[in-house]
Amino acid sequence: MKDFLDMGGYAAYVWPAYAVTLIVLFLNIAWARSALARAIAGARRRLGAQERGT
Amino acid sequence: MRSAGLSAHSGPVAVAAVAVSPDTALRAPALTAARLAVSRDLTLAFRRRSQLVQPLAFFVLVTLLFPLAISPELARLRSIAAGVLWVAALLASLLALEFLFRDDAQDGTLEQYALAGQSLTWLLFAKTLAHWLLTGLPLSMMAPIAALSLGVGAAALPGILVSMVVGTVTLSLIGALASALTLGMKRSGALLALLTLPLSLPVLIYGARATELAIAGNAYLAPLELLAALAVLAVTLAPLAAAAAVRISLE
Amino acid sequence: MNLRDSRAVFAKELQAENLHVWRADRHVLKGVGFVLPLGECLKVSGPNGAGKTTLLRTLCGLIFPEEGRVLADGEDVRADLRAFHASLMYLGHEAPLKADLTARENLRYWIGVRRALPGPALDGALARVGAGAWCDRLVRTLSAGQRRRVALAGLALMFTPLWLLDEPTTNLDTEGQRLAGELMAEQLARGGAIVVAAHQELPDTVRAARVLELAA
Amino acid sequence: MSWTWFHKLASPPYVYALAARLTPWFAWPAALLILGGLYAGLVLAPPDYQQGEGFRIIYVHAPTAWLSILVYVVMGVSAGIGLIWRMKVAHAVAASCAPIGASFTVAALVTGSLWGKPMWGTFWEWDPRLVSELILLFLYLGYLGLRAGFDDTQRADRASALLAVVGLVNVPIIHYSVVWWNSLHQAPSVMQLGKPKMPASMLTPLLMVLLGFTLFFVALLLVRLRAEVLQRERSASWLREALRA
Repeated sequence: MKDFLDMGGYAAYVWPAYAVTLIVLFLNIAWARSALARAIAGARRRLGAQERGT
Repeated sequence: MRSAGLSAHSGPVAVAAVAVSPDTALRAPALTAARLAVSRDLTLAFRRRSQLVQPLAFFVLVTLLFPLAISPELARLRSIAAGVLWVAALLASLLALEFLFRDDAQDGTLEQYALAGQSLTWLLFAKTLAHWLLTGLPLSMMAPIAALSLGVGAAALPGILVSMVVGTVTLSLIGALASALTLGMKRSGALLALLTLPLSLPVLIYGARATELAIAGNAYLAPLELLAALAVLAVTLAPLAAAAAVRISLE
Repeated sequence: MNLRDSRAVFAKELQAENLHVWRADRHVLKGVGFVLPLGECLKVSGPNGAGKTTLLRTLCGLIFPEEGRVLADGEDVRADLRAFHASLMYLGHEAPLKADLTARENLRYWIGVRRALPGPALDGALARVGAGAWCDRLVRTLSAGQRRRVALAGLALMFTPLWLLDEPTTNLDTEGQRLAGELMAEQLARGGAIVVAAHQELPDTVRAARVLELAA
Repeated sequence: MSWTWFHKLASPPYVYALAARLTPWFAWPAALLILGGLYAGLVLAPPDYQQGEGFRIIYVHAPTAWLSILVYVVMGVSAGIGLIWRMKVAHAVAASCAPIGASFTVAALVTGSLWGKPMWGTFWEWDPRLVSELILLFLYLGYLGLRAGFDDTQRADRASALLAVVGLVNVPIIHYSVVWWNSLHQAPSVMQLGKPKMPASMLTPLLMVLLGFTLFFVALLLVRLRAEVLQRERSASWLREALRA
């Protein structure tokens, strides 16, 4: 297990590269879902406003 | 400057008489329209002559920075002269872009161009040509002088001039497109550079290479041809895109 | 000289058909429609923000309606937008003039781009609007009323079948308003059409105008 | 439009519902392929004879670099469609692509320089691919900057669409100019990506992650597309129905 982590001496490059990529993946998921949530909230507000005729 | 060469037009047009049927409004030929567009911008620019000097002063100032920042030693300066000249030219061409269309948009004349029944692409090409005559061309003529100050031999001057002339044409066209794109925004400042510079990189690469070869006294035709190819591409596409951008901002 | 262009597009009428336009999130034009035969004048009235300017800009093809069409003689103007533009003249709120040019230069560059403009025609138009005395002063030094008169001079030179005028009499004194009314009457007499957005009453020389009321 | 499917794609309600339905069909396969591919790449694939274990960074660098350009192409094409046929949905697709593409371009740059470090000894090497990637990032930033400058969505859509199309035309020109520039100043870089024949055990994980990341992008796009379509929708009746779903 130890040599796996060591990555033949390249640990300092391989793991950060994988970490950055996974971070970008999860960031994108979170960002997209929050954009959708915001849009739905915005649409609800607009819908409410239109129904109240303001 | 009373715009020279604007002779009275031929053609039977009635003086502003009252009973004139709608169809005697003869549409001006495209060439006349373009000539008028160029002459208007030149007349306007010469009315505010001081502004003409600014891009030139900025260009010389930037080339002045490098010897002070690096070293007065001519041999070293000569080795970086091409890059210095082109970076300075690229930055100087950004200066006059902000108001290329913005003034016309604000006073309603750009709208009249869009509704003139002439090809807006053609009119914007004329405006960009006027812009180049006022900024790009003077820069190209100033570059050899600045090059002398960077220890460049006199033999290289024609090469520098030619590559600058061809390169600045493309820079003006890309700049006009970026200016038209940011027209609808309140303030476009840094964004103009962010839009223009990435698209201008090929010009920088081939231009600097051509100048470098000219300075070294070698043949610089190959990069010059690539530079010319970029100019042809820009001349055909940029005005078209700028016209679309202007129409978008007028909506 | 392609006479044909401006006449080909326009001989009978201008029609707006179910125009819907949004400005950002505001639904400004809600299904506007009308038919305006050439030779007639349509007055567009309504409170501020009702969309008068938006309607004019949509009619002249600057704004693309999300629904509905603008038709010239029954044909969508988008089919040949440039020919349609050649057959109309649009005057917005501001007189389209460069401050650093004289009135004469402004006209030469503004109207010259659109039609052949010999010296006498230019001088005639300037004299017509009473700009003869100050036509060589920079527009920067002119009053709003004088600028509006220069715009009217431009209008006087454009014998296009359709005029679209946005508050043409603003900043004009009574003499100026009479002049504007006269020009509009001539346009109608020539068989041209006018769509004018205006708050106050039109000058009386303009024959009974149809009225389009835009709600807020 | 003669092709009805294309016509249907133009109507926001249809696209909103379709996107909602399709998202899981892309999301789950993407997750499986990515996890499987990365695991295979890290554990099962043999080390490279030249770069040893360091080469395993390819399994994250290649897909991110691939997405950075694929997303830009999708953005440019949908922007062009939006401009020509005035389709709001196409503009919504372009608007959704930009942040995704920009984020993967950053990832590609970081993984690229991390991969270059053992080879070149420095984090930043003026390798034409990395330089092109950096310029692509500036094209994304320019697009996002221009779009953010407008408050009216419709004008933002059309202006940024034009920039996306112009950018797309310029990407190959810029890339080959950089390659041309690089060939002037130094011998072509020693690291030839994928030139030597890759054994299957190395290649399959690469294909898995490439496909996995692409499906991941589509899933993300579908989620963001629903958000963008909602923002552009004006008709109350449709909104009420969509929000109830």
